[in-house]
Amino acid sequence: MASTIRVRATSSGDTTEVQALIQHPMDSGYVKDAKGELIPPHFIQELTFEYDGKAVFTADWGPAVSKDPYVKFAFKGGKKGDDLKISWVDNKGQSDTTTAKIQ
Amino acid sequence: MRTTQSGFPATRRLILQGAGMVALVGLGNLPFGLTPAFAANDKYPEDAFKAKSDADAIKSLYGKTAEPSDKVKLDAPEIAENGAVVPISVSSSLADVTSISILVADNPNALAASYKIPAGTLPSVANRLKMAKTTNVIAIVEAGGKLYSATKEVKVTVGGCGG
Amino acid sequence: MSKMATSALASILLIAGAPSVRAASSEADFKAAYAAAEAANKQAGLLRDQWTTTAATVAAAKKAADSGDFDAAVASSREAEALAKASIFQATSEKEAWKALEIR
Amino acid sequence: MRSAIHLASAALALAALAFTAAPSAAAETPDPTADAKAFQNYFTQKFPKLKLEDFVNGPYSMNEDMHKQWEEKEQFPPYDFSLDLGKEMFSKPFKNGKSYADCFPNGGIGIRQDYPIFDQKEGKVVTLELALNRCREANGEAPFSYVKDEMAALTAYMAFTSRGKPFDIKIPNDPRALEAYQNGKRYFYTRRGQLNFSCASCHVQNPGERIRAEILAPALGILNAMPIYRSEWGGMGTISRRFTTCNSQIRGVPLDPQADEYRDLEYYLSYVSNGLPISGPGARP
Repeated sequence: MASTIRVRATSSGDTTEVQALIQHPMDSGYVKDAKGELIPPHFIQELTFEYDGKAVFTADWGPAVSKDPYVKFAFKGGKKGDDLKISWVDNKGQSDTTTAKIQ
Repeated sequence: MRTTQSGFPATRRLILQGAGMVALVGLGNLPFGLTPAFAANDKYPEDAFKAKSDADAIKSLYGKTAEPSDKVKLDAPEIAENGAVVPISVSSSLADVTSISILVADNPNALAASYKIPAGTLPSVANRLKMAKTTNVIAIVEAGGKLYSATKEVKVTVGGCGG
Repeated sequence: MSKMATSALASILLIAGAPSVRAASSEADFKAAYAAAEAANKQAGLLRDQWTTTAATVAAAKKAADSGDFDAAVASSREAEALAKASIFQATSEKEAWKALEIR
Repeated sequence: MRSAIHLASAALALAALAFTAAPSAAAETPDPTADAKAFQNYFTQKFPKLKLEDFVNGPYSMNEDMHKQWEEKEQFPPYDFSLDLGKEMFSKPFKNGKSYADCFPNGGIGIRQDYPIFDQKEGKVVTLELALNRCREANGEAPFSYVKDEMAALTAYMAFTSRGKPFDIKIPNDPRALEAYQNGKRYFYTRRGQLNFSCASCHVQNPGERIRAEILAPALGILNAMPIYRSEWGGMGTISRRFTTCNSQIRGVPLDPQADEYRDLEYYLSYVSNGLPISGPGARP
């Protein structure tokens, strides 16, 4: 099915700015559902961005990151057309990965 | 405008910022005397994310304490439009930054997010965090092996007229 | 609206709400009070202006009755009826009162 | 404690109501064009610094701190997923081979600003959400819930294809259309629920004011950003979901989604916002 990761990577000059939006419930484990039971914690723990085989950014996330999480950063290097590999793993062991082209 | 009287029936919205409903799930409390983690570039810092207070989380993550610095810029709203989605960004003019972390003091677990900044990556990050109630947001920047911090209070409450 | 009219109205409402003091309410008392509350709320429904608190209080009355506490059940039924009547009054008087708010 | 409050507020509701019936003027025939002009003037005078199209941003046009938080969200808005889902659903044919494009003028693209329309055959207002479900039923598909994600995804995509186009609601020369418009206006100004508020109490008398964490949106342009991804709901909300939750917030029992009153209310609210651009789907607190 469609990837859960949306990425916008745009290079300008010698830096590439990266924005990512990921479809994930990011349940904290403190919220109750309609029936009053606690929804178990289910959140992305690690999100990595790799360019040219090297990690350019790694996020360690806890349950306090918002639902459908968003992150923005920038790194030196990267030019139009290059690949940027993004992957995440959550506390249930689920994961997803995608490769985006730098614009 | 007269808002609702106090004591209206418990709000039915079952969402995080119903601070009253935050049931502190009995997380295994941490062994006293935390062993400081190594430089923040190894695996997922489980203990730091389980720590309750911001001080414990910082000690678990970095093994040292931070000193406030105006070279750490923390951008967060005065009043969060909604505790579930609070836009927070951190940037720094310090040299060779290796890690940025963001903590929400009164959340059930203070550490919200921790970012590893390898050489060549700019020392700046933006993200959206959840906040249980009005409290201090603390930005930590690790640069040249030392820790620097900035703090800002963000007001959080539920919205609407209660139902 | 004159002070006198307000207090008259409010007192009528409160008297209706005062629980009877004599012997504990019986199931029959409950059934009557409950039916009155439901009828009033149904009327409010026809006027498309029921209150969520009326429904909650009717449910509380039923719950109390099911557990055999007819005193509480009657009290809740009377309270529900009072709320339903208030919503009926609101709907009928708003038929004209809304014009006062209209942007002209 | 609870019952004391109910009685007190019920008495309050009674006391606040005009005892003697207000002098009801001869049922003057409503003049929608004059209404719309007066409606828009009220808000432009109340907020002289705002341009007309700013009103479609609701609470974000009322407060700088909120506006900054909105801009941050708009960089990569949370409704992106719903928008893509809607686009995908819109192009996927039904089991009988037809698709939504066959039910709507111009294939359903760039027409959101014309809805709701007054259907002279049926003699009633037809909203976009209703038309979508009728399209599904006409093609042998089960209708969607009016308050759930699928309907929000479809209306999100259709709104997106109309972004920037001004609301263009038409009231045909048909007394039933005028009556539906007037019925929507009456609903908008009528106090309801135990809190005894009408839509106008918040969105006409107090836009820009705080109601706990949130800032009240002005009524002008309040539907232009629909459907909305609300942080409060952690998900998408259709117009139906917004109307029903607003009702329960003021302790009024909500009517069925797409009840006549809601359809007329949407008709009135959209008409008086004619000329303001569609900005949906939107993000809100």
